Amino acid sequence: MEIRRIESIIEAVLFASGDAVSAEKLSEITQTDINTLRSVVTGLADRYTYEKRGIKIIKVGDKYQMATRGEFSEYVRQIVEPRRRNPLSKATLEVLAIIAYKQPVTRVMIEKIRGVNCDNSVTRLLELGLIEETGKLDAPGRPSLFCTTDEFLRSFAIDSISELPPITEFIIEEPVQAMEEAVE
Amino acid sequence: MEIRRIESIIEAVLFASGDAVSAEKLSEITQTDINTLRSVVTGLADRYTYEKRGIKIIKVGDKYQMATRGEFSEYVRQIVEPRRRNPLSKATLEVLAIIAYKQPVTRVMIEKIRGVNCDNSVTRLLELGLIEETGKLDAPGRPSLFCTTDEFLRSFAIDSISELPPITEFIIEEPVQAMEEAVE
Amino acid sequence: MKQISFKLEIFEGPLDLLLHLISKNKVSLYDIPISDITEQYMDYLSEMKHFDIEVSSEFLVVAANLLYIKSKMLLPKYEGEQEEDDPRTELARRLEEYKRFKEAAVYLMEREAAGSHTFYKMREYIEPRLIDESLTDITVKHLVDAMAEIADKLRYRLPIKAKTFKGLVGREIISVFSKVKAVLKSLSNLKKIRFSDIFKGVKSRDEAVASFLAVLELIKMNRVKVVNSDEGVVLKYVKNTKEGALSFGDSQD
Repeated sequence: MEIRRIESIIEAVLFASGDAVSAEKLSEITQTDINTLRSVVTGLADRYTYEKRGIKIIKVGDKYQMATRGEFSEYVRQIVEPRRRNPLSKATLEVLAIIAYKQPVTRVMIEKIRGVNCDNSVTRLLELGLIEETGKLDAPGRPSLFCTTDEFLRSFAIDSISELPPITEFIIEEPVQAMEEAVE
Repeated sequence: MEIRRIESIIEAVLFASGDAVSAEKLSEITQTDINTLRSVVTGLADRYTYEKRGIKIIKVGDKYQMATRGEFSEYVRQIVEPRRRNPLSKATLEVLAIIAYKQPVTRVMIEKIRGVNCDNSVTRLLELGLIEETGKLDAPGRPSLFCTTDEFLRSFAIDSISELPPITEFIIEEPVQAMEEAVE
Repeated sequence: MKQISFKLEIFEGPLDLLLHLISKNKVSLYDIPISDITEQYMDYLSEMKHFDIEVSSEFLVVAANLLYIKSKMLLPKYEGEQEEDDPRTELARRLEEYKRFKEAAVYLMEREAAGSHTFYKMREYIEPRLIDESLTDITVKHLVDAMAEIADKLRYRLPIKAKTFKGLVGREIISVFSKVKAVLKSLSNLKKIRFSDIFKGVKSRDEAVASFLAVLELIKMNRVKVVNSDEGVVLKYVKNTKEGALSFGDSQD
């Protein structure tokens, strides 16, 4: 069989398969001896690369697979709907609530209340500009004190922190106690 | 952007998508005006054809899709599980023809033409994804309106509905002719 | 009579049957010999019954229509009467339309064979981009709910520790610490203080409680000895046994 035709068959088979196809199988389909087959596939793959085509042929063990060239992945990603991410996960929202009601607070205070590490949430809230560092606590290690920002007020459509609805006695009492423990 | 690069992006996107991608979407992704885009895709498709590549680019309505060239189907069948399905019955093909030419249509409209209930055929066509419900007729009972799908265009190798031969071209046999055949 | 054995042909519907009869009789769609065709149509229906095939209402509707057309055509025409439309016209039009779609169905069948040679592939897995939703969907209620949830979680934490009473002094925990320092400072100077003097100059209940807590803390730390004397309850300074600075934290052990 003509080399050109073998190439086309390989192209059709690799495309339709979508998966990796063994050299053996390709050799059987094209009725070409396996060494010739391998050199044809390599030649085809080289041409794709040389021409900077959108697709490439990769070798996976003794199999060949068609794939998009990595260079174009940013374009390819545009065909799928972007995943909408809720900017505030539940954990982050909790951390934000603690900061809003108890500001200024340190990381350790927040962690005492929530019982878990809050670094990611604090980082995310800083990124979103909802909180900011307003100073250092006068305590060993001089931990940062966090407060909510004007952006926070805008996002939650309130004029000032004092407008936050009061939380019930119980809810206040417990976190305060926990915070005090945290300070020690 | 360089034509060559646009071609490669189109190649990557059509390959990864597997499905048909609209000209509009491709124009957006490549940031190319839609007319240029269309001519680039057509040029790319022509080159595939000229070079007798294993893959081709087909037009599905106003969308483009990558597919294997029909010529190589016997090879592709050796690796891909053929989408073998029971052939469509005469009745179902008739219903499909009516929907293709008269879309959007309701069940009642189809039944008027065929003089017989079409529920089974419509259900089968919906199952096969060859037709879809596209809305409701603004009439008592708000009956469903059916149209053909991209899958229909692909399965029947039709570029677009407008390329179907005009229904009036299907010649109604003259009795004289029928008589002559009978003599033979 | 010759015994005719035949397989009853199945038709897609009454129109399909009519087209079959018309083509069998080699007549034009536009000049249907209505009597003959009606007769053959009715024969077929009785054949269906004979073969125990259910005759659907659609076949009966067309049968009624054929009989109606036949009767109309039998009516004599009077001279001078306006030429009426051929009663067969509507039927012919319907048959023609149906016939065209039958042809279109054959065309589609041929196209389908062409389509079956083309293969497609599945979509690759493509990692979607992440886009942040706008913050405008989040309200103060979310904050309050989050806070309530935190309270719920706290309720199930470890039992409340003995030092919970410190909560009584509110946020001013530092004041207990500062009171400890203040009391220790006066004690190191004066060596002894009347218990009541500790509360001199105290401005709030919180401060008083803090002062009291400071005394308790110092007792616990063994830095103060409580003595009953003529002057009332007196706190006596105890020299720090350990060298080094005052360590509030150590006292918790």
